[in-house]
Amino acid sequence: MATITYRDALNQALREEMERDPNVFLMGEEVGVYQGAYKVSRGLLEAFGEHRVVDTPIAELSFAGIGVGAAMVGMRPVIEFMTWNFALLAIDQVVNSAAKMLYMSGGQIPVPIVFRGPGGAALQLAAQHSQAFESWFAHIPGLRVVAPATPYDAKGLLKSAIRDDNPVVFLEGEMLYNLKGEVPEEEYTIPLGEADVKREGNDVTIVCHSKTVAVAHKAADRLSSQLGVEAEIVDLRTIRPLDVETIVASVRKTNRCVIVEEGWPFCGVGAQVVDEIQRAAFDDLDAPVLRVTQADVPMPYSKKLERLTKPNPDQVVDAVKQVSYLDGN
Amino acid sequence: MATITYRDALNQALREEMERDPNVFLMGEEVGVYQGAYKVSRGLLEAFGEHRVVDTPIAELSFAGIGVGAAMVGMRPVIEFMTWNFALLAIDQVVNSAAKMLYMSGGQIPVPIVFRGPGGAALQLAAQHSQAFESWFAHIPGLRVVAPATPYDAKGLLKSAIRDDNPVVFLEGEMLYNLKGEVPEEEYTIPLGEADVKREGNDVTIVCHSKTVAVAHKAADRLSSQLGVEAEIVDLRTIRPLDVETIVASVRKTNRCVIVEEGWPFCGVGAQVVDEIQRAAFDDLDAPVLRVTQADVPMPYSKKLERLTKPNPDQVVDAVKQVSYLDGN
Amino acid sequence: MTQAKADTALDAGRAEFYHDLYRKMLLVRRFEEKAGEAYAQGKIGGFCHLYIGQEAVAVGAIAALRDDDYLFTSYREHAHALARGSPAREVMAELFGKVTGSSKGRGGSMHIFDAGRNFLGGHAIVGSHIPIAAGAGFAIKSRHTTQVAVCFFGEAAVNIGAFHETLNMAALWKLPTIFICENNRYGMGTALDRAAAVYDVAHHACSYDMASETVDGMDVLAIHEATKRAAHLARAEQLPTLIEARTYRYMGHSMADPIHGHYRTKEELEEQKKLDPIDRLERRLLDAGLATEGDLATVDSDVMAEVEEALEFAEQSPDPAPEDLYLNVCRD
Amino acid sequence: MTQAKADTALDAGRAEFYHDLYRKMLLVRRFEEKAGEAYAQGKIGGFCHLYIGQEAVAVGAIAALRDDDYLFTSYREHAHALARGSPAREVMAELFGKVTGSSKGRGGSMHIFDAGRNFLGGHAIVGSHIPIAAGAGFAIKSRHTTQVAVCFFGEAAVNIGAFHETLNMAALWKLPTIFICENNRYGMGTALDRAAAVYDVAHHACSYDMASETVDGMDVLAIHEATKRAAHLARAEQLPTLIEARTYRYMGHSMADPIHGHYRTKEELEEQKKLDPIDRLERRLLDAGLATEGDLATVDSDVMAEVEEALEFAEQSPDPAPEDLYLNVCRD
Ligand SMILES: Cc1ncc(C[n+]2csc(CCOP(=O)(O)OP(=O)(O)O)c2C)c(N)n1
Ligand SMILES: Cc1ncc(C[n+]2csc(CCOP(=O)(O)OP(=O)(O)O)c2C)c(N)n1
Ligand SMILES: [Mg+2]
Ligand SMILES: [Mg+2]
Repeated sequence: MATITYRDALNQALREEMERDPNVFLMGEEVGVYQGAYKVSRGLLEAFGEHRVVDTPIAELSFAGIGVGAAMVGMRPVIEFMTWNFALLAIDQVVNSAAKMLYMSGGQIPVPIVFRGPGGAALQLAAQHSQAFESWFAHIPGLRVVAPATPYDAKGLLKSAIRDDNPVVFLEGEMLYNLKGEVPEEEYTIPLGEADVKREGNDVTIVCHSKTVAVAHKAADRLSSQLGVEAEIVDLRTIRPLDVETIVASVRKTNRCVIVEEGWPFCGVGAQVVDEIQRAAFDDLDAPVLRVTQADVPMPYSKKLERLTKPNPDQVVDAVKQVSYLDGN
Repeated sequence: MATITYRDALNQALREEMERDPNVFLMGEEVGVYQGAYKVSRGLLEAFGEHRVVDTPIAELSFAGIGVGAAMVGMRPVIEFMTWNFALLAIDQVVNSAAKMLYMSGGQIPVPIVFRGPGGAALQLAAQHSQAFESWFAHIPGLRVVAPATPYDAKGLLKSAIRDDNPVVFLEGEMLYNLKGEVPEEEYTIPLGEADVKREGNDVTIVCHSKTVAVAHKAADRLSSQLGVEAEIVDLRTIRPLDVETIVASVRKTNRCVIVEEGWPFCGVGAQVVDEIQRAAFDDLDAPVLRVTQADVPMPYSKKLERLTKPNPDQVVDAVKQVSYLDGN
Repeated sequence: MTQAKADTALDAGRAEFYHDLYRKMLLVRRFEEKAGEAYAQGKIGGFCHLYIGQEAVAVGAIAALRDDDYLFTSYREHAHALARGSPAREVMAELFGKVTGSSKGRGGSMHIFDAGRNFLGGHAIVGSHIPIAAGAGFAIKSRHTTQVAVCFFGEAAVNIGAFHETLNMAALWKLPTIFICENNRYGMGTALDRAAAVYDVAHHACSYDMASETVDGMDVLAIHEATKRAAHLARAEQLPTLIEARTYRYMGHSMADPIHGHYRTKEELEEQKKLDPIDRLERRLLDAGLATEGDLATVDSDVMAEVEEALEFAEQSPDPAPEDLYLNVCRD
Repeated sequence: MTQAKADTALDAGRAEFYHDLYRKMLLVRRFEEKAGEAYAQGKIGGFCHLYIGQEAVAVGAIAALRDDDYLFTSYREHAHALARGSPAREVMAELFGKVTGSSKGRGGSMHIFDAGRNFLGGHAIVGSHIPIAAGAGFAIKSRHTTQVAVCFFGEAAVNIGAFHETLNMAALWKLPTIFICENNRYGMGTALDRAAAVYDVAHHACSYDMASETVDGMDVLAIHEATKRAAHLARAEQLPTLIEARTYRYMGHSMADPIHGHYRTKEELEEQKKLDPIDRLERRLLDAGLATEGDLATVDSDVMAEVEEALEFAEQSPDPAPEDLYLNVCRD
């Protein structure tokens, strides 16, 4: 196994899928000459040429639409949004065109497209550049929504996303690109729709995805060493379709659950997870399910304030204590 | 009290607020000469002239942006989206501009704007024209989200929305425009952020809003007459900020809850309501909270299929039976 | 304004071709008339936008294309599907929401798809299919075929951003795509000059250094020729074209709307009907001695029979099965 | 391409005015240099887009406006705030994320607001502020004042739909709005001609029948005159104007980017620096005898002192209080 970054894992996935299938192409702002705003596409222009690694004008709505049209006639576009914040301009094509085409054509026209790019807050990019939209996309039937936390998952899931016949919203973590992890030399894919138990434990379930997997790990380490509480970490990996089975199986075992996510609380992914758990495991729960989320504010620029908005291990530890009745609460 | 339609109640609210404050204007497609695609603005062009009732080109993104800019310098625009389906094109202005301006300007620049129009499915308008987006907007800090169910609420809430200093997403029910109800002759407003107990009962709480309030009423009548179960109906009216207090107080009393909403299930408004209830009233709940939602599919055109997707009283009755352990489940 | 120009003389050697255009325009006219009736009877639901008055555009343009060229349209698309050869019965059954319809009853009037005939919808968000069509143009270019992607849209769609973003990319990347603006002078109740700062739609091409033409949209042969030129440019040089076809709709915006509304006068409508594209070809055929009144009456009764059969088929067809509600949300 | 034209002669009666332009451009230059240093030291975070090379545009244009005219800019806006008169200390404190900053530390480099000076941001979604500015134009028109709304944006924003949608409405409704495209030839790493089918940005005005001008963006007086003309047209006749100012940025797209990248050469950069707007005005002032070397050196030391003071102020200022995190999400 090689140890590579999340960025390079994505790059490998793109490269391998482009080699494998001439219908795959990458399109977006700065993906070519500039080598990608976050360098995910480094070297691809040189390898595949400007007809398969396509620099676009700033026109999110229409290059997303061009992707949809190309997919309708059998190509497999990968549309890069420089960040998902800008994808709001293109959301009509994602939701009204891509997600509905198969259904409203009576099954005639699949749209095998991947919309990908970084989401969530990075460092001090302020309100318009620091948003995590997973719950929005997961709301929409017809889409698949994926948000990997590790290089291994990033590569395996992106390859599956590109091969999937449905539109996939693939949310990368802007702060994860430099994260390193082991990735096998040999080819592999990871099926969409399967959560991954990243750490086993019997005392509490921590549900998380993307960047918050690391938060969960830190909290779990602390819980274990300081309190002897062994947390089970369930990384959703795919948010739609949600792997309810794995989540519920874990909660049935631990009887307690805390959900950590980067998005805002109201109607976030965690709200849906709560809903699933309380319906499927009502009698197994020893405490309400608690959530740790981004603070419910537009992201402030100030570093100090920004830090206060982001889910952190302390909050997770506190929530676990609460569901475990380990403190005064 | 006069009995008027929901449409006319909205029309009165617009007319009164435009008379009251010269900064209020209405802008959107077909609001003027055509008298409104759904005739909500009937007569307003004649009353206020084309500078205050402004027909726009089909350019949702930019007329929403024009509204934001006008609001930034002190006007009080009411932007009509012909339907919220088309508003996806404008969502960048709603989310990235309107919702964040006050915060990111350090409190300097409020954006007193109302974005309004019909949402949800009407009759056989198919996948691209039948969407309910309340959970999306409710996810966003900086917005207020309102969805009235009756003429009385529609008028009182729209007047408050126009006077509010924050951006308000005002979701009307396309199928509610012809609904009649009593509206006082004298002026009144209804504060944003307050749910309304539309029916009192001790046995189960039904949480609903907009079109599903009528569904809840039908279910409650049946539950009462057929099973002697008295449901309390909580109409959210405002979805953000959510009136958690009223919901929880009801559930504390009834110990059971069913949520009905028109949107898709995943990360819907109901998911958040579940989350709030189980956290605040965990020990009061005698059963899991159940949800009745739109079927998780893009809306089919076929009348028969469409009917299957929409939340109906039977489903609510079934869910109430389930949470009341009144059947085999 | 739409004006009749002096008609060019017909070419006697192409009588069959003219007859075909005539038959297709009449099929569309009769189909739409019947659809209007069925809507009034409550047999068709939702929004239903009829094409009466505009027949020359879809029929003339599509006749200039190859079967493997991709077509994309707005929600006013029954005509384009018929012109491309979708059986009237399948289109009608779709309007009835039946499982035998083009989109198996899932799409309805605004979402006709016939993938086997490269008819790729039926899009109801104004302007959304403009980039989508360019995407098919992009695919064509990637695959080095000589196909063309063609996009039909209304003049009101020109005011939406997607039109401009797409024209820029189509011109910049030389995508073999033809943009046909069906300028019927109104977007719902808004006259062109109340929504656009510039009257000439074709004029926008200059901002993108794109070929363009303005053509009399009531003259099926003029549209046909313009589309042929554009298709040639696309196939030979991969260059896009913007065609503005000046046409007119006789009915309301959709079946839910009155025919005149506040936004146009009855007189204007009557004036425009004098330019009727079907009458006009009829006159030319008769004048040139390429058809007799009897020939044309036969065409009419033929297409009427076809439309009646389509109605019958639509009526008799079954609804989609309830258990198939979740079919095709995603592909496994 | 940006080219030096023969400079017009200076008017001796306006020496003070020229000095003011000079001082402002230099203030911007020194401010940006210091901001760059502070960024490198980690004192400024996030994205930070410097304006070095483009000073003539903001300074020349804003000097032609009234204080009650509304200004809207992209994220590359420190200069515009300074040119409008925001104290350097407040702008710098904002970059440092301090509560004494223009936006109380909530906005940062990309979101400077100074409502008291009608400086309305600081918008980071490309093109989003174009309709917003037109909205201020709409409000001005509604209120029958003689103000003007002015929008500054980059040439890459011209490819986004909002630009076109807005220009159409601004022209159609005659909104007193000036659209100033700062064409610095690159949007991040993409050269104009790799993103736009047509090179001349001002050319787009013809699609909307709008007044337009292309102006040498390295000549502060040229920009000033063009803006004056546009402001006059807006005040007198409520007509919008599109101004294309051809300029150049010396630094990378943001502080996170290399100065040259793969997308332009060092030679091109050096060549462009010969057209430096500050040097150019300096030369003209000296040549005309309207300033001595000594005068100009004094200006430089004055603005340096101002920038140093601003830095000091920013450093010393407190962070926003943690308990104020939820302040101003909504207004009660
Ligand atoms: C983005 C969007 N906005 C608004 C609508 C509602 N709408 C449907 S058709 C139409 C008018 C379109 O006019 P035009 O493009 O000229 O086409 P025509 O109907 O005349 O064929 C409008 C406003 C829509 N479907 N999509
Ligand atoms: C809608 C959107 N897409 C992409 C970006 C990322 N981005 C920020 S600046 C920029 C380039 C803009 O170039 P230009 O408009 O020429 O302005 P300049 O930076 O040269 O001043 C890009 C692509 C963005 N902020 N918003
Ligand atoms: Mg039209
Ligand atoms: Mg630029």
